[in-house]
Amino acid sequence: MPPVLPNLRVNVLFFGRIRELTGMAHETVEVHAGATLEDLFDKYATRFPQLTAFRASLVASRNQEFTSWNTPLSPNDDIAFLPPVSGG
Amino acid sequence: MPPVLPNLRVNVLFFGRIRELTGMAHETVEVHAGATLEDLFDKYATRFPQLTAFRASLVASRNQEFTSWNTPLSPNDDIAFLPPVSGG
Amino acid sequence: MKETAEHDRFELLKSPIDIAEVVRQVRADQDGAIVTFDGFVRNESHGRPTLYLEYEAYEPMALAKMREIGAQVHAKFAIHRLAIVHRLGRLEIGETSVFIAVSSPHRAAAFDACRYAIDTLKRTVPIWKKEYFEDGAVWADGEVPPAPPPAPKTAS
Amino acid sequence: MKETAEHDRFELLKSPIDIAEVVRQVRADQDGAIVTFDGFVRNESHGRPTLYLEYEAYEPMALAKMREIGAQVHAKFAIHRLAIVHRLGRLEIGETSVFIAVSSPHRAAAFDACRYAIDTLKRTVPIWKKEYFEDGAVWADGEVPPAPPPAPKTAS
Repeated sequence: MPPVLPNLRVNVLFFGRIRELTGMAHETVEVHAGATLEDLFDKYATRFPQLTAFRASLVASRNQEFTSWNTPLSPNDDIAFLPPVSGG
Repeated sequence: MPPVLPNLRVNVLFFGRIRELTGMAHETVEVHAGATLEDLFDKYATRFPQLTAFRASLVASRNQEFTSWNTPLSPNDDIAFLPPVSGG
Repeated sequence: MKETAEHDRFELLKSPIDIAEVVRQVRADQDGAIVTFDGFVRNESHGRPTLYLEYEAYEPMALAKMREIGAQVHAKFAIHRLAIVHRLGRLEIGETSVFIAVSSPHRAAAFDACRYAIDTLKRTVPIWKKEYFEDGAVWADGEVPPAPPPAPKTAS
Repeated sequence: MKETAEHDRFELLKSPIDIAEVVRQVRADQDGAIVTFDGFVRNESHGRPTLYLEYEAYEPMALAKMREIGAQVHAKFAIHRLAIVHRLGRLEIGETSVFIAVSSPHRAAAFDACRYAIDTLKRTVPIWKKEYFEDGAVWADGEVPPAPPPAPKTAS
């Protein structure tokens, strides 16, 4: 049995077609300590199976910086799964 | 003795430092038939010896088009000896 | 340059962009050149008539990325001041969605910097455009921002 | 394109250039991008404080050369409309001497065309600038326009 680690809370933000798909602009969720952005995404992909098709085109951000998917989450992180950008 | 050819009149325009040097914005002059722009310039260089120093930096125009110095003059041509341009 | 940072401008606006005012802000007597880029809403997209657009942004991150572009532009090009303003919300045909102005003593740097700023904005700033047509709406095809490589496993 | 030639603008002006009005003239709903170049009077030249400038032109030839630049720009770049306006006479510090605006469906062509237009204007349009300082005035160093080679001897 793995050691029981304290859970932590992160803020998740959704934009563009991902916001429309989940029906949420943001929410605060609990994840187990040591979880990565990829783990967090997988939780959402379970709740919203259509998300899986977008995974390859998404970029992850942590605290307003692009980051890699294997980054571990820290308490109160702002996390977003960003679709291709189309400003300008 | 060369054959006597009819003279012709051309309009000569002066700009920038060349206008200041000659003290004229334009004048109409008579040249002998067959004369080139170079011949016309040489007449001015005789009248205004300081012009000679500028010759290498000047570009000639005939009827609002850049032209070569050995172009023969035609009646009523608009001729100018243009200093380096500095618009913009 | 302290003066530079003070006069640069990075802004997300929900109301129309006052282009003349943005230009005035980058204009200074020691310069000689201003290059501007004005991106505005076309009346068609891939041959279909557009009705209007909606832009949304991850606002704090978009502003941070716009400021990053500013820092890169000052590091790369000999410019004086830079302004990048992006509009959000609903935009009608012909309305400006993005306006960039760059002042510089010499024109080459201003052209290079303005172009770098809009090219980089389109690839890296988290803003999204939805196009509304007679028969529906679509999120515009976008560009995938360059993502950092996977973080090395931390030795723990 | 007939429409293009009608809306292009080439002008020499003895009064201040109304920049907003020039931009409005090139702006059209089928475009998406406008790039502008604003050249204005710097407060110094080679380190000496400038008081003011005077511009003069060989007016009919300058206009002809500006129109030639317009034709070249349309031939080389996929742009929509182009405006080139140059001021003449006495200009104070900060006043615009030349303003160029280019509209295009896509930004790369607008940037390339605007830059080509100002670079070519500075090399080929017969306009001259005199700089006034505290202690005198000088004609600005200029560029020698590319001249045609000597005409071949006519067989007569």
